[in-house]
Amino acid sequence: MLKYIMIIGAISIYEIYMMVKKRQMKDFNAFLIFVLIALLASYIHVHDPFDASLSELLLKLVKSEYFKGG
Amino acid sequence: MIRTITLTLFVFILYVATGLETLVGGRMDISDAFYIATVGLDKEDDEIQMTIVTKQYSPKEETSQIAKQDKYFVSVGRDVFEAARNFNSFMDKETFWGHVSYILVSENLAQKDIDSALDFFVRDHEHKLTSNVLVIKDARAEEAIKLVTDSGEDITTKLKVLSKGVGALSISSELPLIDAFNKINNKYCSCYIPTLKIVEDQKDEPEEETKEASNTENEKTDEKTKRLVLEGYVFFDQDDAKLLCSIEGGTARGFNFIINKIKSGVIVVKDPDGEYVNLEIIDSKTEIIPKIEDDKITVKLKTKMNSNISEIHGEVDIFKADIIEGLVNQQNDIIKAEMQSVIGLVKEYNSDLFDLSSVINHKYPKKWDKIKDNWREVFKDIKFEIEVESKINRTYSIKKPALSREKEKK
Amino acid sequence: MVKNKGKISVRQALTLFAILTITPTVRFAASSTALIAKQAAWLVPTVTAVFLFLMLYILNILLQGYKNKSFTEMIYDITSKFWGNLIIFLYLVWITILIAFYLRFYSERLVTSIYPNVKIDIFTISMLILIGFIIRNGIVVIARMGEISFILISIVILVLMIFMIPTIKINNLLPISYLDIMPTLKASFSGAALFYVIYLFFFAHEFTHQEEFFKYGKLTLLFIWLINTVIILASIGNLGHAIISRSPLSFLIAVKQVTLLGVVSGFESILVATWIISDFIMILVLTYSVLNIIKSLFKLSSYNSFINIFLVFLFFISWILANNVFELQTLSVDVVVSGNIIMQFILPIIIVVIALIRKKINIKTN
Amino acid sequence: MITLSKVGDEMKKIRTDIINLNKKVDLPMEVESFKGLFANSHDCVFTEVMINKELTVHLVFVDGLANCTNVMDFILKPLTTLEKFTNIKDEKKLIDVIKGGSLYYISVKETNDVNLAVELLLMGTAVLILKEAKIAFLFETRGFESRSIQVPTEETSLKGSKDAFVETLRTNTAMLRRKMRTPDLVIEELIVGKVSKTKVSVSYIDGIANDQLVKSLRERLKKIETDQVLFTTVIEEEIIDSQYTPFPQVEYTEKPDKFCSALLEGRIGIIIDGIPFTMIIPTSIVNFFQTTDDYSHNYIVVSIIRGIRYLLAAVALIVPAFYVAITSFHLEMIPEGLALSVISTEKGVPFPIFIECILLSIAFQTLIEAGARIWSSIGGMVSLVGALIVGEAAITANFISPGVVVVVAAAAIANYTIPNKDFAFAIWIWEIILILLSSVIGLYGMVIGIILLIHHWAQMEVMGEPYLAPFAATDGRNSKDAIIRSLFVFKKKESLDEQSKINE
Repeated sequence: MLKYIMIIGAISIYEIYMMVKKRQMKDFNAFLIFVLIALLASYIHVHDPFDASLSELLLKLVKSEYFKGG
Repeated sequence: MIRTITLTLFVFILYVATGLETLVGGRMDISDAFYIATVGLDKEDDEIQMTIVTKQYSPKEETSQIAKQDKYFVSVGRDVFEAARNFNSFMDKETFWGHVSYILVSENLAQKDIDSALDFFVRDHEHKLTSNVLVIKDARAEEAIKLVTDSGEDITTKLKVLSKGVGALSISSELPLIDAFNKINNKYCSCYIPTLKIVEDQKDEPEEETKEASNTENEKTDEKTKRLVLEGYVFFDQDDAKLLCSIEGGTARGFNFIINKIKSGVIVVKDPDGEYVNLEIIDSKTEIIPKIEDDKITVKLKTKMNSNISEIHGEVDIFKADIIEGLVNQQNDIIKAEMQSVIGLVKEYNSDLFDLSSVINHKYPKKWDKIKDNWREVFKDIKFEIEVESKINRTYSIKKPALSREKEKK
Repeated sequence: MVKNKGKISVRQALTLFAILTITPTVRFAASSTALIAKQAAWLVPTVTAVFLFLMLYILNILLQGYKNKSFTEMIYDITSKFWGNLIIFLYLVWITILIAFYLRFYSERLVTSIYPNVKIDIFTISMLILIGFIIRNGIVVIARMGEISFILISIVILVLMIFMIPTIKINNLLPISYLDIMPTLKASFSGAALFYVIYLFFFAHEFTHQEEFFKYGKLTLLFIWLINTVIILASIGNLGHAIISRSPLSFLIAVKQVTLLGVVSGFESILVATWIISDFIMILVLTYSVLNIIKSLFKLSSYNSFINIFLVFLFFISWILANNVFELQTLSVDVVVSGNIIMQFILPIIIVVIALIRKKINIKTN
Repeated sequence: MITLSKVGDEMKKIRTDIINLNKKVDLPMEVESFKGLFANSHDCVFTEVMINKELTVHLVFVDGLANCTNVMDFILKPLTTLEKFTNIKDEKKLIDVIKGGSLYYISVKETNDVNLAVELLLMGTAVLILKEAKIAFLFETRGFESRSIQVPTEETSLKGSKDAFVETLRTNTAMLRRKMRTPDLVIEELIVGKVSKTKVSVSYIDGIANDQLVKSLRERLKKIETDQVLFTTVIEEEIIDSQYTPFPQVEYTEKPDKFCSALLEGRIGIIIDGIPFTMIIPTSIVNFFQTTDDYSHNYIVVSIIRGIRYLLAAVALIVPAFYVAITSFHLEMIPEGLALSVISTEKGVPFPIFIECILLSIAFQTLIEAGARIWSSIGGMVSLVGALIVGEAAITANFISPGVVVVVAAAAIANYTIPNKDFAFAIWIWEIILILLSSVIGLYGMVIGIILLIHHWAQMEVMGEPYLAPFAATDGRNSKDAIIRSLFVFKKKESLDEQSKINE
């Protein structure tokens, strides 16, 4: 988890620096949202809080036969 | 642009620093690989015994001594994959399965479960799907491999020669792994696999091709002359892939007639004097024609065959219309009998040996849709008709036998 | 050429679309159609092509009505702001899932086909790095790469076909009777899911020569039809529908047993190489359209700062997406196909119908 | 020289000013100025001409650049012998007489600008300085030794024309004019290089070449700030867009016929004075696979050979990497028989295959380099030693396995078939990169390398034209001559009007 946070952090610092340099600070809010989503995704990837993958959820949603096996 | 260079540099530095060994597994240098050419599978109590042989290439002269030491390896495991993996515990090279040409399955293993024996070879990504499957009759695969390898020959080359030679007699054929697997998969037709057997006495065997091939090795071992012969088929049940029966000789040729795998062959008939006339099969084509009338299926096996006169023993000039016709009739009867014996087996085991289901499917797709669920019961009632239409077309350089002139003079 | 800097012609865009369909075609066209339509599977692309042709016509109306506008702009113009946002957000989520799906599937496929002992992340990460590196050059470079890859891939598939023709067994492809009509129609459903051209519309404002869309669209459709038919013919003709429908990598198995003159084999390596290229182009193009959506959805001045973070996000999503390859395969059959149908057919048709009702566009624009 | 010591330091300063800032000097038009500027140059000849006892003029010319006989016969001789001149008492009269055409010479110019005089002096003009009037007459007496037109050395041609460009610009432009007698052939000239002041000519055909392209080229050439133009890359590096690439972006030729046919395709040619190689821009990847001989042979044969060239370039690029990939990662992809022989040859070789490949690949390049640099007197040694090392010895010593030799040698030979050698070198560099990548992760690495290469090509542009044209980004236009050479019969119809349409 720590290494993912470090990677995301490094990328965000670099991108924010580039944003400041190119004077595109109005994108900052949207960028922050994406950073948060990425952090959330990394958290889900590492800790698996739902104990299910996305496809499991989707497949259960459409009542796939994958879960109907013996 | 500068980014390309940076990236390349980055990869290069990473590469030089680490060799990426830890990241990327799976590198196997070609010189570290043990190329398996032939695999033998045996049943050993509850376990599976696997024998592997590499193909003997002609190495540089200096190293030939070393190359001959490692001939075959044997390993045991609960299933095929475990046995395959167990090789790695004692061999100095990594086993490599990508170039297996022949898979020999012993009869007792084939009897138990042929499908699970072959599954490993189909599933793994390394394997070729075109390798050939053979069943060893009345013997162990290891025995067969030992027999050939100990005599200093290469079993893979040997098997290749045998499969080529068998075409001259048409008593067996080659079967690629993927076809075998396809047939096992198909629940409407039973699978057949060519068989290999070990023969001790060579004098009874009339085949010339195999005799020549084996002569050279037999000279070395005087006491008991054993050799490999490729002959006949074994059949498996269409539902559970259990071994049903095995055929050889004429019946095997009859089967080849039905499945159109005749390449050549010998038919011996008699002239009016009772002397032998030898005919060589040139080509043959069998059409399986199903007919449905009032829900009853009749199947007509229509064979068209051509042959040449290759040898005449007697003194009669047989090149007369009526004599030729007599020969043709004899020929027809022989073929008919051979095919009939296969039909007998079909009836006996009630098993679709020659993929009749797909023929019916192609001709009557609608009907097939209805009967496919109880195909076995329908199959029981099918009537078979055999129609052979053969010709004796020509002979070679000499027409009349040498002695026929003498007879004319008298 | 000098004039149109920063823009691609409609023909280039359609070339990209053609490559986009090759990946899923090679992966699952043969097996999914063989499962339903059995030996008649090779007729499925023909049926599919009819649907696709109609769809192409509908999309053409939309594209001609809005010159030099991206799909997001069209949606905003046609629907209200709220609904527009919703639809675009749906597309955003869907395409993101699609990219993650393809990213994961591509790595899994490599691992199952030729790299059994390699850690799967390597393929995912290296692909993402490559994409992050190349996508900055913009659509012009992507389109050019697409054109070259298109030539390469077409040549490879053509050559493989030539090698496979001798081993095709006609028996495996027959019989065809009226019993096959329903299964064929059913199977064409999954084939129609390959119509990715709508995702390319998100950068439609970067197209030139839009009036040629229908003309080149027909050619592309012809190509897709041909590739699909030929791949299914070769796979089923060689191995029979029973094996093909069971194999997760149907075309690979079919290619694997090709030997030339009984000596040269191992053509699957060439196929795998083209896979990687076509997968790469696919992920690249879809990522580009997602970035465009993000740009217009959040009203950004540039999406450049979002490339890296989005790719990192993609990496996690591709891992969250599925636990194993079996889930992925089921997902592909059960969810992705129908999701694609909704996103590629139903939604665009609804949008076009609304546009026609509100007289934003009319049919005779071209 | 007295004048020298007087103005020495000052002159030196002026000289550096001229070089660094391209400044105009502000010197009076008198012989001392020239003497100061050319103080240490012994090839600059200062002659004092005494016309009669009252009247002395100075004649300055550079020995070797100016034709001495012309100077003697047409300037010195009349001045000193003709009565017209010997009778003149003052300089005013002399000017009138010279202006009146008494010194009959084709091009006579009168000036009081030292800068102009110096400039022309260095091009072979003789300068006649009149002391009191501070005026100079410039006589065009250019005439220096130059190489005669010879057979091309680098681009051999079987049926094409056998003349090649030489170092002299004027001879070269004359050759162009001789081949294309149309007023549409424009030959513009610019002077580039602060010190060398080299003439660079830009030629194109008006109406076929893209005007924008010509304009932007002209601007780029004008912007060049350099001291000298003694080498082509000085110009090349200024006019290309992507600097960081091993691939050539300018096509060089020493054959006027190739040059002219390029002009007819709407491209622009650059001739530099003093360099017998001319440049053609813009180029795309196709140009490096074509030779002039293509147009003097049967079109079917040529089309096939061209196709083979592309194939061979691909072989040169990919085959060693592919070999490394399949022998260390994907053993199942090697045909069985080949695998066995590879194993038997690999026995006892200590290195991994990819190191063998790289070593050998570098060795081949070494041979080429050695062959190019070695003195011609011992040139035979390279092939001898090379054959020994790369051939028998390395294999018998178990340094390198024969299989690798076969693969790398095949790639090398395939590489040599690429007509453009710069392109061939670049391909070789990428070959090494691909080998490295595929040694890391096999086929996947190789494909990543290929993707990077395609990307590299895709983002390259020469003067705004895509490098991959006509395979990409041209919408299929102009692609008729890419691989298949069509008949001239078909080509002629479209050539002029179609070309101009395409380039619009």
